[in-house]
Amino acid sequence: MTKALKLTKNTEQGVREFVKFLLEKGNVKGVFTLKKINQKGSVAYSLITTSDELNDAVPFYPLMPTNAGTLLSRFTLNGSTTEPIVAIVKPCELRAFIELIKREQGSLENIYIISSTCGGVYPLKIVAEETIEKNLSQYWDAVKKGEMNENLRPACTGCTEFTPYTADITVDLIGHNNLDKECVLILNTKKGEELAKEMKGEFLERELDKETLKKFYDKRDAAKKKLFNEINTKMKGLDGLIEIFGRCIGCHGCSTVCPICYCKLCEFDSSDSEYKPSTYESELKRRGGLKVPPGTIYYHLGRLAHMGISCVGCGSCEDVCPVDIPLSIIFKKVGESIQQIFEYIPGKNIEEKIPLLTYEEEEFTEIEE
Amino acid sequence: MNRKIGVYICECGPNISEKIDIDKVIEAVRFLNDIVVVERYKLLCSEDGKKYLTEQIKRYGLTHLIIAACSPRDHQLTFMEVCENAGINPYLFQLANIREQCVWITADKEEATKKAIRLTKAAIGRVRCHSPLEKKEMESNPDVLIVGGGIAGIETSLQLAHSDRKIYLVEKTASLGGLIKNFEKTYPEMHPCSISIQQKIETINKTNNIKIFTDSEVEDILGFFGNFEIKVKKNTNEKDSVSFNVGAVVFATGSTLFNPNKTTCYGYGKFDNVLTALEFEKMNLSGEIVLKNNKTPKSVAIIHCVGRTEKGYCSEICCMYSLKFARYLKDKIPDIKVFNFYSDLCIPGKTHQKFYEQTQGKNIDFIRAKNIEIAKKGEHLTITYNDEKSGKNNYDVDMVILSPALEPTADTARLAEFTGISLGDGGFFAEVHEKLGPVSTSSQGVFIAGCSQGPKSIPDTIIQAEAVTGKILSSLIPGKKIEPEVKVSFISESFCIGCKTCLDVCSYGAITFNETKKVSVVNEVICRGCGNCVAACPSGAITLKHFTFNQIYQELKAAIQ
Amino acid sequence: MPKILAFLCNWCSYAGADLAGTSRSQYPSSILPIRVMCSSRVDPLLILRAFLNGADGVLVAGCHPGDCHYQEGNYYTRRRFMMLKKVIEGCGLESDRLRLSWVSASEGSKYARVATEFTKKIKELGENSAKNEIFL
Amino acid sequence: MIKPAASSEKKGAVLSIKTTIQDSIRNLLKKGMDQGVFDAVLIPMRVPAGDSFSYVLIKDKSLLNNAVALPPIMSVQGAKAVSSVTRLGNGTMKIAAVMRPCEIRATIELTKLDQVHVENMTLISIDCPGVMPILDFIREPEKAIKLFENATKSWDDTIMRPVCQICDKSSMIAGDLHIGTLGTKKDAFFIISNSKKGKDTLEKLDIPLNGNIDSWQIKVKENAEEKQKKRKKTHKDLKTKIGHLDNLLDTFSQCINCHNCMRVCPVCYCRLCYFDSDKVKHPSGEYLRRAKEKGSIRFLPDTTLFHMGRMMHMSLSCVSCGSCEDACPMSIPVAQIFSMVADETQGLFDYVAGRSSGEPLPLKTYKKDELHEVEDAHD
Repeated sequence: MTKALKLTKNTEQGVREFVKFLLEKGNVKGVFTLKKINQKGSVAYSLITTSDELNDAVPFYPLMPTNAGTLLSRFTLNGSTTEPIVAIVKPCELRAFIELIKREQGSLENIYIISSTCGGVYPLKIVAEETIEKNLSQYWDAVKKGEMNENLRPACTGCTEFTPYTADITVDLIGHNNLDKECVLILNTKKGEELAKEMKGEFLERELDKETLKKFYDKRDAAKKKLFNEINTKMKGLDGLIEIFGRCIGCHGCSTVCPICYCKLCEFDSSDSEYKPSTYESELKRRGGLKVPPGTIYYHLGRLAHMGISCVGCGSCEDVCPVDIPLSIIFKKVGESIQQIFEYIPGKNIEEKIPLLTYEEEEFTEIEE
Repeated sequence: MNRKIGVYICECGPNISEKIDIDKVIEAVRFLNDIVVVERYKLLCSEDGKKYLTEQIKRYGLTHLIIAACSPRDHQLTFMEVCENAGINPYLFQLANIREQCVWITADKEEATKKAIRLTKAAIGRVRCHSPLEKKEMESNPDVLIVGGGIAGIETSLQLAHSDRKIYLVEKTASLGGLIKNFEKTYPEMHPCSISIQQKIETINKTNNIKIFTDSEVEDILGFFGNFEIKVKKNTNEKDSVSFNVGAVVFATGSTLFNPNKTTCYGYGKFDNVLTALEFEKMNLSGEIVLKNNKTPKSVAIIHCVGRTEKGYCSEICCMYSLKFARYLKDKIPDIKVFNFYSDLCIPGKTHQKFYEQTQGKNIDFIRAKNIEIAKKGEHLTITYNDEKSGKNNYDVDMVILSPALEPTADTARLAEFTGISLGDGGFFAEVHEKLGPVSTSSQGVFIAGCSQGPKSIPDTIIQAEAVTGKILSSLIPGKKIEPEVKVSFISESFCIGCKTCLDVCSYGAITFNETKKVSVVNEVICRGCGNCVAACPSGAITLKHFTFNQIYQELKAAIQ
Repeated sequence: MPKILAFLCNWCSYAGADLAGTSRSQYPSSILPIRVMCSSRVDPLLILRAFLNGADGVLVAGCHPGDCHYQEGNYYTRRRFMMLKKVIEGCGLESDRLRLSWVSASEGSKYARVATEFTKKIKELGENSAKNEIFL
Repeated sequence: MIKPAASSEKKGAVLSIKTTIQDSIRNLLKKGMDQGVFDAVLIPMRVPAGDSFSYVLIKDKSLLNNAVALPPIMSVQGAKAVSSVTRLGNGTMKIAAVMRPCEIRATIELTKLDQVHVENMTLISIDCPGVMPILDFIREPEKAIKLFENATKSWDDTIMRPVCQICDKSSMIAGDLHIGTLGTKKDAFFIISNSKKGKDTLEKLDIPLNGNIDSWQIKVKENAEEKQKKRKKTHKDLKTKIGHLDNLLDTFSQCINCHNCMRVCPVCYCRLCYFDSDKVKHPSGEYLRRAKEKGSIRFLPDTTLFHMGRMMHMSLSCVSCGSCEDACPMSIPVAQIFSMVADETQGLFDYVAGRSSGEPLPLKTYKKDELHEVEDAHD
């Protein structure tokens, strides 16, 4: 059994008060969390340093404006944080951050991580439609009962990694049927215990309910399989790929928002990827015609080859795609198939090496021949 | 730049000319961009051929050269030399292998011709993207650092000093000689050991060009082959440290014994009269073999293979020195009873079998045993074991000698890290190749000799010392500049995102990280040009000279079009 | 005749391919060698580009595991290759058009066999349709 | 460089339509290819799935059958396509590029920044009724095609991108040739030359420039005036809506920093945007310090700085094509805001982005006697 802290407040309020306590007590100097920025339901990640400002914090709001892994990386890219902060992030965001740290793009030092079992987020377009507030009560109702919500990001609908691996504190959400009356913080690490030590509340021994989560997992897993099967029927041969990616406008927004795409300048935007006039000429000789700008399929396959191993399946890519390409399911599916061969879950363990940066002498002997 | 590419197809006598239609190849490439001349010639690698090429290069003012002929493994260097002499940078040349990998593998003349055209076009596509590369030359320091003053270090020092090399010999203990100085005799000839080792130490002390640091440790090794910067500090005085430069480094740090304490079954450290091999050697060297109570032992058990299971390897020499111990015992206490408990006897080589046979005899028993345990029983020690036939058995003896496995010294890992070489099985220094490069390491200019590379006998150690000497004398020649590889990797600062991926995959430690700029930097002298980092870098920030993305891409594109 | 690119490492596989020639082993002329210093130089993106440019097959050949001239390059090659195969497969493309093989300098006959087998396989798969595709 | 049109060169011809105008344009291009006037044509083509159009550089004439000179959407701004083909040089192919006026204007802007090389290119524009938002098309392509067809006939812009609805340059000729569909009889269209190259091209195609294009000019003028009014009104409304900093901040607060707007912008040509570079990546202490000053900062901060910075960088060259708004996942009215700012900044210098390659970029030149209103009064 793990130590836990129970507060008799609804979960969001409880967490808010907990981080307020941390700020006021000076345990942390900043809180990184989602915060409401207007009445239309827009939220943004914010770095908050006073408890007043925390009143607008909505740590578990079902939206992901940007993957927080990217943001925490940006925050700690040029040196770990000088003062302790607590960050409240979703499991896939935490995993993305860990993957980035493995690539020297950030540091966990001095950062306390609070995460939760995650019920998924809505696509961002819901903000433009201004309909999210209407959905909220239904959303939390489903989370409470351990049921799946509809109309989430497809990546979330098919997400089976909804429990954080390396959070200091995990907030019990999925299937926690008292979450509107109580707030349960599971203190996974010494760091987490230390942080909660002086908070007023009931300390108990408690873990996440495995059975509830297993049931939830099964539902998600079935949904995932369904999504994968659907995309598989489309991804047949080069023609199939062209059907899917043919409408790509080459904005590369998917890579801009991808937490794993951390390069300064993407190889596919570099001069190496430009066609010379003579290249066009020789290509035209052969093909008779060529899409301009060229390289759509190469870009997407190449990106898969670059980041598929670390894809956390957050779905940001699909959300920003101006032409609605089902990127998140494609990347999740191919990403997972790569990850499986290396038995690697991105972001699960900070000590675990990225599979492509290491090897075992005896492995994959079957691919030769 | 206006390219003027000349293409020459070698008939290679009848080898190529009879197998393809060379004229068709000429037709196919004649009108490609930048091609100013396409010719055939009977044998381009001949003296006449080379002269011909030189004339052609000058006549047409060629800037790039393509030769379609044999494998680059045959004549690449020949033609690069022609280029150089004719005033073209040798890297603006490409050889299309239309012999070994074309005409010789297909009898169909038409198919072979088609393939030859593709390969020639590929070479042309590639050469268009070539950039001139300049040979680099570096002054090198012929001096050598030798770490470890045991037999391996001593021998290497002497051999190299004999060839007038300046040697820095660093020994961490107070005196030279290593483990051997504790031995009375060496097997199998049973000659007194002290004579030979003492002689060597005396010679070393007398040799002017060997600078000896005893009680000292290497604190840092920076740099690369030909130019290492060494820092050595005195163990006795932290502040007493010296720096000097050498061109090569030899690790001869030897080995130490597996600590039998790690397994409780031998009672080592718990019961009196349980000794390790080294303790026994020392006792024997001091003259008398006695028990703790100063009595002479009547029976002794020598236990082979101590730690073999734990370490996972056979230490090669323990069986032989255990036999030597039996001889010591018999020499000094003729009516003593000696039991040898072993799991496998390792007595290889042309002389060892005889030594074993001569050792066998009255009151020397060899018992193949498993699950050995030692217990105290009054004045005696009881050895319980399982033997092959009768199952559980036991003997009482007065003294037990343990022959433990050899393991690398504590310094090994630290030194490996300084130089970027890896540790192999058992934590010993890893050689670059088990068979083909047994004393070289992955870091050019860093060599290994003796037991630091793995357990071995004195003769094998001497062989390695001699091998290292040869390696150094032939590669690090005074006054001769070293030519580092020019086809090395280069990292673009503006593209590098600082993820250190390249550092992880480089086998040579050739990439370092600039912490201020947060970018990786290739040390061009250490880089061997494999290109692993290029493929690993997601940002496309690394270029391998002469094997750039574009060069390979244009080559393959031309090949399949 | 299909067009198969063969990335050969300089030290083992290129030498093995040369040996196939000097010992006059016969194999289809479909194989178009590209010499690289180490198989680990073969960036998955290079293979992708070759594939999208219409190469009917891509063979990557290097030293046997443990024998890499650069110590461990081929272990990385293997991982990258495995990953690329998954990408190709996952996208519904024919991953059988890619092949990895270890060919030592003394394995001329193995090289000839691999070349022959692979060519046969590629012939079964037919032409790579990427060759004339406009919307790539 | 495209020589500014001498008035004598702005002449037109009236061509008849046998089946459809699209066919007539295709035939004209085919003829050009047959006669070696063009080696290739850069023109939109429907993608195999039918759910979008993309620019295709065509050499094989038969592919022209699938080309569409005026597709309902602008998936990639044409100037980006031209840049992709010619950024590294003119090449040897003579290319006819068929695009919308704003795409050609963006191309002209890029000539001033050396991002395109159009010496061997004939830029052909066409009267533009606007383009539909791309998702409207993707979601129901067949329906969209019908809607667009009707809208083209009636010149009804209600289904188009918001900035298209206020575009007063939808018939502006900035390239070499222009296809006029306004003010024509049912079975005819105009082809108008705007440069020496355009005139020579038509000559080679045996099209004499003796047509009367008055009716087109009148209609274009009418149309532009009407749109201008609408534009001014929209901008005015917008200004009252976002005119205050708070409102501006609120508008951009939705921004999620995906930078799609910048990525699709034809005149944002930098390889690596300043706002993606190391210059905007700060040490953690700096972020904390800023958070402490205000009690809280958005993360990432500086979203408005990005948008305003982009305005500084590109508004003088903004052609109000609307690509940015189309690509914004948060439906921020970026294009409308940018068009408003662009009108003001370009107005300062009497500059119209892409009107003519003869006009230098305003910030690359100066007049000794100008803009005194921004100076402090001289003592």
